[in-house]
Amino acid sequence: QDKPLIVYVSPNPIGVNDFLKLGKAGTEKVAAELGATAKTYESTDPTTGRQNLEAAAKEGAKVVIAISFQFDDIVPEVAAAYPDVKFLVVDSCPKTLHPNIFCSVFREYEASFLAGAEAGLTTETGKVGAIGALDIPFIHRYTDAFGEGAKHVKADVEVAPSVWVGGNNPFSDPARGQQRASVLVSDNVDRVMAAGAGSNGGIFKGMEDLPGAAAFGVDTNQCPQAPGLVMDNVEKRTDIVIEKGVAGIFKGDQPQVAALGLAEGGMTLTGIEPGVESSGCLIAKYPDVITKVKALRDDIVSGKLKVADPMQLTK
Amino acid sequence: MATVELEAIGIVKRYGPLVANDHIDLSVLRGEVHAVMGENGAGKSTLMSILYGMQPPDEGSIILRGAEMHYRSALDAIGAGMGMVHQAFKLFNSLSVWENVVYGMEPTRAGLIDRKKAAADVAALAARYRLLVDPNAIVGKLSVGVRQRVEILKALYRDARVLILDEPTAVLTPQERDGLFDVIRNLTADDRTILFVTHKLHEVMAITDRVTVLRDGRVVERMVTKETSAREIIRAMTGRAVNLKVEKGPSQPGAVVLAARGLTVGADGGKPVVDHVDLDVRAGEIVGIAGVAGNGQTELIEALTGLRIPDSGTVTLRGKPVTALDVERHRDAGLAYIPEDRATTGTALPASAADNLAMGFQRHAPLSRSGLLDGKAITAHARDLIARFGVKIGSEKLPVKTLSGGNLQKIVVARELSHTAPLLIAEQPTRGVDVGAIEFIHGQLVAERDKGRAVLLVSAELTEIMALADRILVMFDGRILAEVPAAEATEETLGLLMAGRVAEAA
Amino acid sequence: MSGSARSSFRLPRIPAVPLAVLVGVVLGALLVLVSGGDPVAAYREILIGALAPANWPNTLNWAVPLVGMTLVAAIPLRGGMVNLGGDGQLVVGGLVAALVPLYLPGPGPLLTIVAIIAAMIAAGLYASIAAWGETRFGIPMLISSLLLSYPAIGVASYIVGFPLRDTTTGLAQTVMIPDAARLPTISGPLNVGLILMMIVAIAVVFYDRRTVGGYELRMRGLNAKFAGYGGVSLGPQTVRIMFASGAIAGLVGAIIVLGSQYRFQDGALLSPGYTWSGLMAALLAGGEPLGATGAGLFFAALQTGGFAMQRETAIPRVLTMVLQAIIILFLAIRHGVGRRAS
Amino acid sequence: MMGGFITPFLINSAVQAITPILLAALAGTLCGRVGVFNMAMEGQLLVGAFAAVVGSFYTGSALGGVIVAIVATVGFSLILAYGATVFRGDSVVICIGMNLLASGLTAYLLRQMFGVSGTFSDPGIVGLEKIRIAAINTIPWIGWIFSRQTAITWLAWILTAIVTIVMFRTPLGLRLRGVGEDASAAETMGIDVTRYRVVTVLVAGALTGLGGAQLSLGTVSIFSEDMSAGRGWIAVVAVMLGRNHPLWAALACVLFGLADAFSVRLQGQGLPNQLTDVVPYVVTLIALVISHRRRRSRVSETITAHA
Ligand SMILES: Nc1ncnc2c1ncn2[C@@H]1O[C@H](COP(=O)(O)OP(=O)(O)OP(=O)(O)O)[C@@H](O)[C@H]1O
Ligand SMILES: Nc1ncnc2c1ncn2[C@@H]1O[C@H](COP(=O)(O)OP(=O)(O)OP(=O)(O)O)[C@@H](O)[C@H]1O
Ligand SMILES: [Mg+2]
Ligand SMILES: [Mg+2]
Repeated sequence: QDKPLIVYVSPNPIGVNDFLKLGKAGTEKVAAELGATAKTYESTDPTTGRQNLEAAAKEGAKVVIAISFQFDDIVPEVAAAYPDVKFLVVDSCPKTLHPNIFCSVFREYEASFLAGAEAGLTTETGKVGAIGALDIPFIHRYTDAFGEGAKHVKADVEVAPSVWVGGNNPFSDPARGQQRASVLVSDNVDRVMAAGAGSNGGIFKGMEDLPGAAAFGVDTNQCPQAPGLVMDNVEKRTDIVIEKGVAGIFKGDQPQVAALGLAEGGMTLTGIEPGVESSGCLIAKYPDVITKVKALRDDIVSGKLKVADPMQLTK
Repeated sequence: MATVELEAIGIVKRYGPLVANDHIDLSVLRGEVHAVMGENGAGKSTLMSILYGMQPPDEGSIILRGAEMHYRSALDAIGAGMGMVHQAFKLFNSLSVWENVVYGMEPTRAGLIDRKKAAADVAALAARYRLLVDPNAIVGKLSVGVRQRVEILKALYRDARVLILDEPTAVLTPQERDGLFDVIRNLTADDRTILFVTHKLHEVMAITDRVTVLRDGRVVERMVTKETSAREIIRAMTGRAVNLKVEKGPSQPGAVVLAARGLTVGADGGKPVVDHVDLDVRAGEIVGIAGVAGNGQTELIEALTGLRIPDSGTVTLRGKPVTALDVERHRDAGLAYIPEDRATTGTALPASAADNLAMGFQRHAPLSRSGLLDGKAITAHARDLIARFGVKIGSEKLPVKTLSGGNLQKIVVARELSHTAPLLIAEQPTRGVDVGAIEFIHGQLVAERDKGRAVLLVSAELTEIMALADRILVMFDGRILAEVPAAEATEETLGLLMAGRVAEAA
Repeated sequence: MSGSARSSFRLPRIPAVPLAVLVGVVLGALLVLVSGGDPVAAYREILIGALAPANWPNTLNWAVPLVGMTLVAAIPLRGGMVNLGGDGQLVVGGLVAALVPLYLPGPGPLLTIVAIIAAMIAAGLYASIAAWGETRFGIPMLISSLLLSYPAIGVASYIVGFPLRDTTTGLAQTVMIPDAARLPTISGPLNVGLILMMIVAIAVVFYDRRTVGGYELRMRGLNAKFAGYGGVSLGPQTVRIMFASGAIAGLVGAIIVLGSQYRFQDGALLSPGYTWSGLMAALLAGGEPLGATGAGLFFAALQTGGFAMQRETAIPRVLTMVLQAIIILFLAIRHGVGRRAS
Repeated sequence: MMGGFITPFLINSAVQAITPILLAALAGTLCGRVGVFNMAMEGQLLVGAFAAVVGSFYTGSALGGVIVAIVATVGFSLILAYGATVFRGDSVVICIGMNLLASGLTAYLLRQMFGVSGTFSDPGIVGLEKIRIAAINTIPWIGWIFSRQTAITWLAWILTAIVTIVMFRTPLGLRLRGVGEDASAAETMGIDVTRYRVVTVLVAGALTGLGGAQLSLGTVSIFSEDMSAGRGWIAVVAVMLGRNHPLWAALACVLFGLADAFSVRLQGQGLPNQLTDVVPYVVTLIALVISHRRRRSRVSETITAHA
């Protein structure tokens, strides 16, 4: 009973993307480390999101983790009503930051840029492209940066216009994902950034149609899902971010706003982490490419190379 | 000398507390035409459906050619040599004649239907009983009389030894009816047996050998046709004497209430269904439109009432042009209308009698004021009409789906007559209604005429037209072929006109 | 044969709806048991989550849009028509409600009123397209109303994703509506939308029972041909009724946008599935508005309780969806709910 | 233009994408022909897709998955088969209830059986083999359409032909058509209308089960919540456009599939996907308007049909 409570609130049913799953795992891990109880509340829309935040606050949670943009409007309101509860917003920063609100955001574009570089270095047809779940600025952090990375390493690479899954269920329609992949593949695009969350499985499958084609997964290591079809993954370490953030809040040294990219370990590629050989990713077969990409990573970390944020937010 | 073909012993059928058939005994001889008569709801259709295996009796047995039958479905009855022509035809309109006939008993070759053989078989069968039908015609495009032949062919194709005809003549011209009687004679000559359900006494007298009369689900009388009279049969059916003759004086026509000029409907697909019809109905007269069903009467009425927009021509009601207006405006301009089909058009079966009787009155005081309904007034209105028209119903709150055909028709008639609109269109007002109700409705129509209303009567029933109408228009093939003053009309001339044979009729 | 066999084994007469709920609860419990959960705990959490006084605001807050969408479905259903386009109408209403206060000048409260009225008119007109398609071309409204949702949703999504996007966020959404134009809060999550919806529900019940229009709509539902023959102009009635239905959907969209989300967010109006839940509730009552409202409240409580159950136990809240489906199927099959006069 | 814009790959993937819709539309056509209005295909496809993944995962074979999908969907279709016939329930209500049940139940079982929500993918799910016939691959068009398709796609088109022949050339088909046109007439001819309807609805269930299996095992080896994603509704529209004729319904499916492939192409031309997504639905709406234009004058008939 005396154990502190940490509640993880998702904006959508979890598992729609690996990113939410990873957050849950991080929450559970950090709770175990800190001797706290972890609970997960899944929401479906802003109304239930608010209900969940309030329920968590009412239960006396020490930290409430709200994941993604969908909570930008709600967290400040709830946080004002429960000043003793700390809120950690992951993947976004509300505009109003009360003292009990913390946020951690990612610089996805840095890792996507690296993935693009890998694509540029490995493409056989000289064409790369990206598929996103929805055409929203946030997802351009994956799709646009990918093209930039490819162009950076190989100026004459052709970047196909991005395609979008769309439809009734953009984050979870593998069949549509597959169809979108076929479009790119039919244009001889052989390196595809797959930023389609639950639709990714279909995108990978679509690679089958073009011998030698491969996709890049997101959030976690998706290579085992489709052996031989996934080159590498743009990993978003929500788990690490949550672990660090919650631990920081417990200790009291967490900055209110934290942005995590390659340097902080918030973003990475499966291919540049230890254990590539057993990851099942195709990139393992290109040690020289890995070396070059690692060098690029170091340049970005050191600030020598600057990757632009494609999400052009005013202010 | 004659052998018994079919026997029903002690048939009982209950619908909840209602006993539709109450220990009915029926015996039909081979090769005879046997009439089953009775008022609406007497139990005729119920008995027929039991004999045809469509529903099991609660008690009693059926003996066909000496053997007791236990039908599980109509299929068993068909297999045993029963055939039935239902009052409402049971045909597939989109299919061809031969498809309708062989349906369920198709000749096949290699798993597929042998279309050639099927059509040939049907043609041969039709020729044998002199039933003129084109096996390849689409049923939906055929006239009612021909459709009935298809129904008979269906039964014969299954080698029916006993043929049940439920009100088969309701929609036929006299000539078509005579044609049917010829077919019936051909069939009985071939030792087939006919069970004949009808409300028409003169037909019973003309074609049947014996009559069984039902009342309230029981057999009240068995008669040999030759030894009885129409009057006797009516007395047996109703338990009283009914005046079949309509009492009416000469008409006193006033101003034109309804006028149609050059009315044309359905011109888009080639030949119009209603073809340049001119028509006047004056106050204080009954104009009858005679014609075989399917010659455009239905469409004409739809165009006159606003249910359908005519392709060309004009309609004026009390001098007001209403051609392209909807029913609402027609009714505002002074229309009351008894439709052909009381169950699908004239009433909402699941709705209460009160709601059914309120239709058309709902927008005006006393039933409503400034858009708000007055529940008490609606109830009072319903009770008043139920009492005035003698509708047999427990309460005005009951849904009308429980009413018998005659009583349902009274609901419609009561509502439309109480509209006191200057124009009353009555379409088949007594179809399938028993003699008691017919007498009542006819009396009402004449009374309305005498009050100075203009009445347009459409009926396939020549006796009805001749008894009621002051002027008779004969409709054939979408056109008004002729106008005959009631005094000069005979069944024969009208019949010929209805068949389009103008020259012979003249 | 089988008919008489069934009737002789008929269960003692229990009112249909409680019986259906009981069947749903029992089958749901079995499902929970089979999948290794504790049904008692599940139902306890549902009950507490929905009905404990502390949770009433949540339940009511969920009920406002759900009952609204119930009425959206119920009104046409009363006349034998089906409006499957609630999603599209909801989105049109929500979008208009968000754009009016953002892009029109004027004092806040006035903007709120204008926004609500504009949302209702826009959504009503959008719904009328399907009605017009049916009366003009004979395209079944059942399907055209559904199909018309897709363009509405797509175009709205485009508008807030591109030309009118809040460029300070990465999502497809408009900027926040100014405080002055928001619906006043009553307490907690509840806002004036609750009162608006109560007024609408009462108005619909009154219309159904006491007005000429309600009578004509009911008669049409029982036999459309009869109504047409009796002098009810079916075409204009179809358009009128669909307009009213769509307008209420627009109101629901406006209430959500102006009362709780304060901006139009792509997808946020649709993800709770109010439209289909509302349709279910309306079907449950055969379109009768008072019963439909009751059914809508019941579903709202069930769903709110479902969230609580998912928080407290490991049992997913979709269980409540299964319960709803079982209840409606039981009623449709066993008691002929929705069966139309043939 | 065709060469660059509509490529073989695109046609191939459109054919693949059409398959579940086509099977569902065939199912809807069959049901419509016997007078049962089926709009539960959305839910049936979902049940089929889920059951296929379950079957494939536990039996370790794609065929196992397909069989489980068919059995499960037929079982699920019992609700409609008996509900709308023996119990005389309203088919619209039943179908809406079935769609909700399918959505809720598959999501529930997904979590309880596999402990995941949203999407279930696992190497243990064996997908359907794509059939590669060298002879066909080289023929233009035919090769584009039919190379590297699953057996279910082949079957779907073969079944379209079979359904058409059975419907219009065999005694069975004649009876089915009769049952749908006028049940009481069929009954008087000794046809057990209820049985014909029940069996037809169940056969239709098997077809949608196949469609579901194609959705989850043919295209990808994944199940995700609500993965039918409106395809069942498109099938309902196809049935309506095809006026219960299998070939016309198939044509409507092809139209939709091509419009969809076309819309994906438009995305590549810089149009936002929110707008291109709408294209297939707008095309469908236009097709509905065109197909209904001619019947305009018969006002009273449409009112009757609607009643
Ligand atoms: N399916 C049924 N359920 C309940 N009652 C029925 C049913 N069918 C018939 N009845 C009732 O049984 C009685 C006999 O009906 P039946 O159809 O046999 O009359 P009928 O003699 O054919 O009348 P009509 O002259 O109008 O054709 C009526 O009172 C009718 O209301
Ligand atoms: N399910 C039922 N419940 C109660 N009464 C019924 C039922 N089915 C039929 N009836 C009644 O049975 C009687 C006979 O039905 P039938 O179909 O023969 O109509 P009808 O009155 O004879 O009209 P018509 O002869 O013009 O068709 C009618 O009075 C009808 O109301
Ligand atoms: Mg009868
Ligand atoms: Mg009768």
